[in-house]
Amino acid sequence: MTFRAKLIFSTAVLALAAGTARADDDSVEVLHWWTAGGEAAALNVLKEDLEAQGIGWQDMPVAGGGGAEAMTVLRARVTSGDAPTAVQMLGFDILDWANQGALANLNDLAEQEAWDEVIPAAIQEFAKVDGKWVAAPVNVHSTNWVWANKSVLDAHGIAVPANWEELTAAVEALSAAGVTPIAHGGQPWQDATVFEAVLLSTGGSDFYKAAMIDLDPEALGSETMGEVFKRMDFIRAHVDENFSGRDWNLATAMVINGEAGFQMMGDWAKGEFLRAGQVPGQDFLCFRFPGTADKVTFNADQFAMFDQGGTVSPQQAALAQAVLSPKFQSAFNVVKGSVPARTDVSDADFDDCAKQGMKDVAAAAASGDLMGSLAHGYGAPASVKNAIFDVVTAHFNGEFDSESAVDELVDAVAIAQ
Amino acid sequence: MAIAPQESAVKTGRVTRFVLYTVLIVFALFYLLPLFIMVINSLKPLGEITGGNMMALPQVWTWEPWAKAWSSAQVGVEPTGLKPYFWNSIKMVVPAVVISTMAGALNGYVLTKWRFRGDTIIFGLMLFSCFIPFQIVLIPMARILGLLGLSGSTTGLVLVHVVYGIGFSTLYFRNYYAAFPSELVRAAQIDGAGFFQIFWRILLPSSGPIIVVCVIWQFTNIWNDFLFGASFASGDGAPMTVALNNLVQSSTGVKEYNVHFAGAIMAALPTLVVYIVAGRYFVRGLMAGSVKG
Amino acid sequence: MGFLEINNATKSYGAMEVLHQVDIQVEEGEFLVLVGPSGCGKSTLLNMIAGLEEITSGEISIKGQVMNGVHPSKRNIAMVFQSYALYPNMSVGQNISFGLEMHGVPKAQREAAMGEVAKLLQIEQLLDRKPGQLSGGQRQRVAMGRALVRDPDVFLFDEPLSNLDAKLRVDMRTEIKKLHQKLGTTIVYVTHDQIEALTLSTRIAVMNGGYVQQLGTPKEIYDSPANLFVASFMGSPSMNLIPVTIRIEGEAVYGDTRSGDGQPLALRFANPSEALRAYDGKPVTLGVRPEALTDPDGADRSSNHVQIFETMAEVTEPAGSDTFVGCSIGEAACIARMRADVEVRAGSVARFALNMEKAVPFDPKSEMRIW
Amino acid sequence: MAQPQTAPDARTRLQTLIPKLVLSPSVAAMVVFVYGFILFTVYVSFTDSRILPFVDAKGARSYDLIGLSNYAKLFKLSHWEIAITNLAVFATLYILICCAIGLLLAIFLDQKIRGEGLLRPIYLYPMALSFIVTGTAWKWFLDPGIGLENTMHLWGWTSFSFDWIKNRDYALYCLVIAAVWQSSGFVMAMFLAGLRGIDNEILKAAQMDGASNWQLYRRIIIPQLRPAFLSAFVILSHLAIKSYDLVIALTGGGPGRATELPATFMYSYTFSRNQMGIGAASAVIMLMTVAAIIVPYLYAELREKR
Repeated sequence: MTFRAKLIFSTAVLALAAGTARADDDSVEVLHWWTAGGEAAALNVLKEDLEAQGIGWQDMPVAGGGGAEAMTVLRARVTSGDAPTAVQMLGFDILDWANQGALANLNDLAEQEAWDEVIPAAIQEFAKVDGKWVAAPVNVHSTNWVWANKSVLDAHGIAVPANWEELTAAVEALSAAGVTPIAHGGQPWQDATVFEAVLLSTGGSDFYKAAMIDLDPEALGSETMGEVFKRMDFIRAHVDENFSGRDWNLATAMVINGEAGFQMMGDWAKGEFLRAGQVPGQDFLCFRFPGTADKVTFNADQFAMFDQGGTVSPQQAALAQAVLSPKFQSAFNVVKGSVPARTDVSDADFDDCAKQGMKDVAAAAASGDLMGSLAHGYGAPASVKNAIFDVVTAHFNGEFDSESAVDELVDAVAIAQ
Repeated sequence: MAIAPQESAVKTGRVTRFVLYTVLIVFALFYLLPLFIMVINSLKPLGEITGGNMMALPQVWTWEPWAKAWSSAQVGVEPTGLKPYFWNSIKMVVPAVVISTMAGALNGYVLTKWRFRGDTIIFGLMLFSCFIPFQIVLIPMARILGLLGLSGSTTGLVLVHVVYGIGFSTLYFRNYYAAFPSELVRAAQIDGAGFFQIFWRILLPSSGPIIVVCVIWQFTNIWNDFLFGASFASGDGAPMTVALNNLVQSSTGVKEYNVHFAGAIMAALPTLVVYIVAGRYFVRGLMAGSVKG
Repeated sequence: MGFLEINNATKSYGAMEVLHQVDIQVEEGEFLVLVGPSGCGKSTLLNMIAGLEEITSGEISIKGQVMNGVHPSKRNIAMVFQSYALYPNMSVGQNISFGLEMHGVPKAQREAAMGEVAKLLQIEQLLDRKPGQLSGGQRQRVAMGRALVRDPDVFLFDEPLSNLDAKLRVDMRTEIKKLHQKLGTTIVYVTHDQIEALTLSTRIAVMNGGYVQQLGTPKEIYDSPANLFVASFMGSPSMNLIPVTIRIEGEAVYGDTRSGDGQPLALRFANPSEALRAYDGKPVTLGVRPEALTDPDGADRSSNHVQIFETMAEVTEPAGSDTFVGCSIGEAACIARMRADVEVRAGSVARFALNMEKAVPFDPKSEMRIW
Repeated sequence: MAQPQTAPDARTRLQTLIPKLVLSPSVAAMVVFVYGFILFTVYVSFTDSRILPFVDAKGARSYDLIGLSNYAKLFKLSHWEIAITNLAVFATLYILICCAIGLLLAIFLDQKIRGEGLLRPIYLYPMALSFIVTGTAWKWFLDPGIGLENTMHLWGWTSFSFDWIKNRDYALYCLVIAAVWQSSGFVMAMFLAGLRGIDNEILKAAQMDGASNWQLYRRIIIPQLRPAFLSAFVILSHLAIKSYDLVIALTGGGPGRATELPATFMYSYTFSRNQMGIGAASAVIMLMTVAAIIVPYLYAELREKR
């Protein structure tokens, strides 16, 4: 009897204790998927900044699937009528949620802080919906980078390739020398990251915009697209046999260890090199994918601000303001490997690769060559994006040849729209 | 209902026994392999992992990954380790297991000892509920939790686990109580015991084996749940699995595999302990309950 | 007015009626046995008295109180179950006092009552054991103790001896009988064993197919069964049923048949009733208990209606105290109960004595006794 | 004479009411949280819901009923076809192999094995672990670059090759291996319970009849395990249909989409691709499949037990 009584009692206590912990009003709740050591530490800068203003930070990290898991959680939270204050979000997800009427209007703050002038127009397209600021951009990642092991390249007398032909020559040279030329991780988003770089290199900015952003069936079904898939065949032929399912950082490790020559990956790969104690320019090289020198496909992390009952709460405003403060933009991006979303941040604290990146982004923004990355949700809506992933990945894994890949691509995009 | 092998009627020769033991041991190694990989790699420095053989024993043994995973690994913005989330899981699992087990026991009691028209249909419907894929309940469940004001709370999470745990716990107890002599219930009725007195005083004290099975089952399922935990808990109320996922699944960042493995074992430890400690009762409970039915 | 009255009690499950308008009055101190084959409704009736099953229509009352719808624990009854239904998790002592505890009897009183009962049943040394550690007979005693301690108006027994081995069963039977004589309580006892019924009861209700076939004292039931079912169910070996044809010769009424050898056999009825006379020329089934069919030396000397005939002894079964001899009369295989030392060999002709005073005529169509 | 028929007293009435009262919260929960949600999903599958079902965040109506066109779209998707085919192959192999291994181990363990107490938890423990925990270890083990193949090469067996997980045609079998690893011990426990429940006298009788060990098992013992087989079948098939963590942890659906299963398909369309209507349609098809397997079993089981 006593045992049972204890059982009931402790259950009741636990159930009651469970009921408490809810966000209080003086805090912001932030849903994000930055959980790895470096980036989470970087985010802590933001947290401390807010705490200095007396605003609490309710952390809600949900990692997995490049934010896919977080988006699921977000849906559950919004459905339950308990949306977080701010949510890390990419590209079309922001537009979708804005169209659902779920996001707050930050225009007053944006005006006061003159966001219109300091944020590149291409990014504004995803932070401003119907003339209303709904999200605070944190950073700009460029996805069309190539990372190379300098000593491997030097050993085989290979210079940084400037175009596709030079790249193929370099790759074939490495291949002949028995070195894996390209380190790659066979996950759909990685396949697509390479694909869009190849596409941009092959067809140029206008073709990229037509195919990946406007989803023009003509562009999608063009001969150029056939050529893109042929080039993907070439890359597929020069990755090692175990690429399938590999995490990107393991591929990076192959370059670091000199097992492979190149990796085509966004600027976050830099962190791996730095962590391994390597120095840009000395141990490893970073350069734009051959043929995309003055162009940038970007992926920008933003904090979408969820509507809190019709108004922007002071805490929310403070968060948005802090995100876009030059101090945070610099501090965060130095750690993260990306470049600030603001174009007016000093590059003093950044390394060479990042300095190059900042210049590139600014130049591309000016010339109209700053384009959303399809692989990271800045090209097309999620349904289309994933449909393209399906085709690219299926082709890369040999499910069909490059000609049928073109047809499949046109069909898949049509169905998904 | 002894669990010990019967005075076996099947006689085996020496060669047969050799084959028998060989097969059993080979399978044991197969089952142990993933755990082995996790354990040895959690005790290596990271450098040994990226450079070496996954199956090799550590050259330098280190507890540091364990310490780090427990108390200082970066799970959210703060380097809290898995420690706080471990308690979150406990706070969620204990009430959920107790409530769903009790509810299952009461349901099983009603469905076998207080039968009424349509009880079989109700049981069938409950049983079918075990088979609903959890992904489809996410959105409507979120709505209901919102309406109840329970979203983002551990109470809400407990509710969800109880709701989807009742089907299995009812199944276990119903099958067990079906074999429980109804005359005892009648005797107790004549003795003047009421519905709950009969349950507490007569049935429950004899339900040991099936309680063990049910608790093992519920504990494992609820402890291991990720989907509900991620969707319905608040950030700092998240259960262990969500924290582990945050630790392991960082999308862009450095992967500390030894810490990941240490964290994974930690997350698995309570369920492992439950299985090993209560495992011997498990077969007995299965015998009494679900299999023979 | 009876102590326990069952008036027109009927039980149905859905459209199926399993107990048809049962009417039984039990006086205080009576030992009523409900006997019948399995499925006859006897346990259902007992459960209805206990309140474990609802009464579909009709009424059951105890001490003048209508019990329909009254909770089992409020009827002041106690019940001993076939499986004893001892609570496995409680000690013997707890088992016995559980009912008192449930009725809010203070602890000291409970202990006292328990001690008394334990003494009565000689189970004092078992009080701290668990039921699992007891033998069958001990469990039986504990189950009875649990019933006794309540000091109920009516005891209900549901086949309490059927799980015991043969010897123990006989011992416990005697003990139950003694207990009844000592305490004088009212008992309703269900069994499928007709010997238990005959030995224990003050009255028996023979049941079959949901009907009470006959209600009466053991002697009534045994000597003049109301119908063929009761005749064949009660008694072991069961009553011999001999087809005969009625022939009337003046005052005398004969039942004509043939012995196993084909010799005509005219059995003269001892006290033929008017009803029987109406069967002139018609077939009738004659019921004869094995002990009324015996060897001439063993026949009842007080009877004036013993008929002696010869026929083939087909089989002999020495049973210690008696020897059973199989023979044929008419088409019927019959059993005769002879003295143990009778000299009859299977396969040879033997002499049989039939006491017609104990013969009972039945209508073969309605199966009812012809009075 | 007895008084006229009375109504049941309060206690009796309460006693008949209490069981239903006790059961009712569970029944209510089940009606809302299971069957209500199923109806909800069916309804969503008839709409063009994309990011959220029916309503936007403000509660306004934002969908159209589009009849069966989600189902039409679904069955046009090669992706879905792959997922369904994969499930058929996966479930068949998984259930067969689990039952075979489970039975084998149970029979072996039932031979008065020394150390049974040690072996049994070893066989059982994988069921205690989710693939969130063991996923990485499995991924490593199966990866030819760092896993089994590499280890064999390091140990000198250089011709050894085990690269199924990288191969479109074989990756599915890797899922089967890991899934079997997880549940076959549990199946073993169920069979062992069944074996221990068989009356020993029957076995002795069969031996008197001259049955060999093999015959004993094939003709006498295994047929008596029928209830255990049925329970195993139901539990395994429901695990197979719900398999989600497994795929995500081991292959993420790859290489290409060679290991997509309906559960991953549904999740991806509902939550990642913002095509909730199609996701719901696939969920409905999944539920119907589950029902097709479970309902006849339930019907037979519950009828028998009446």
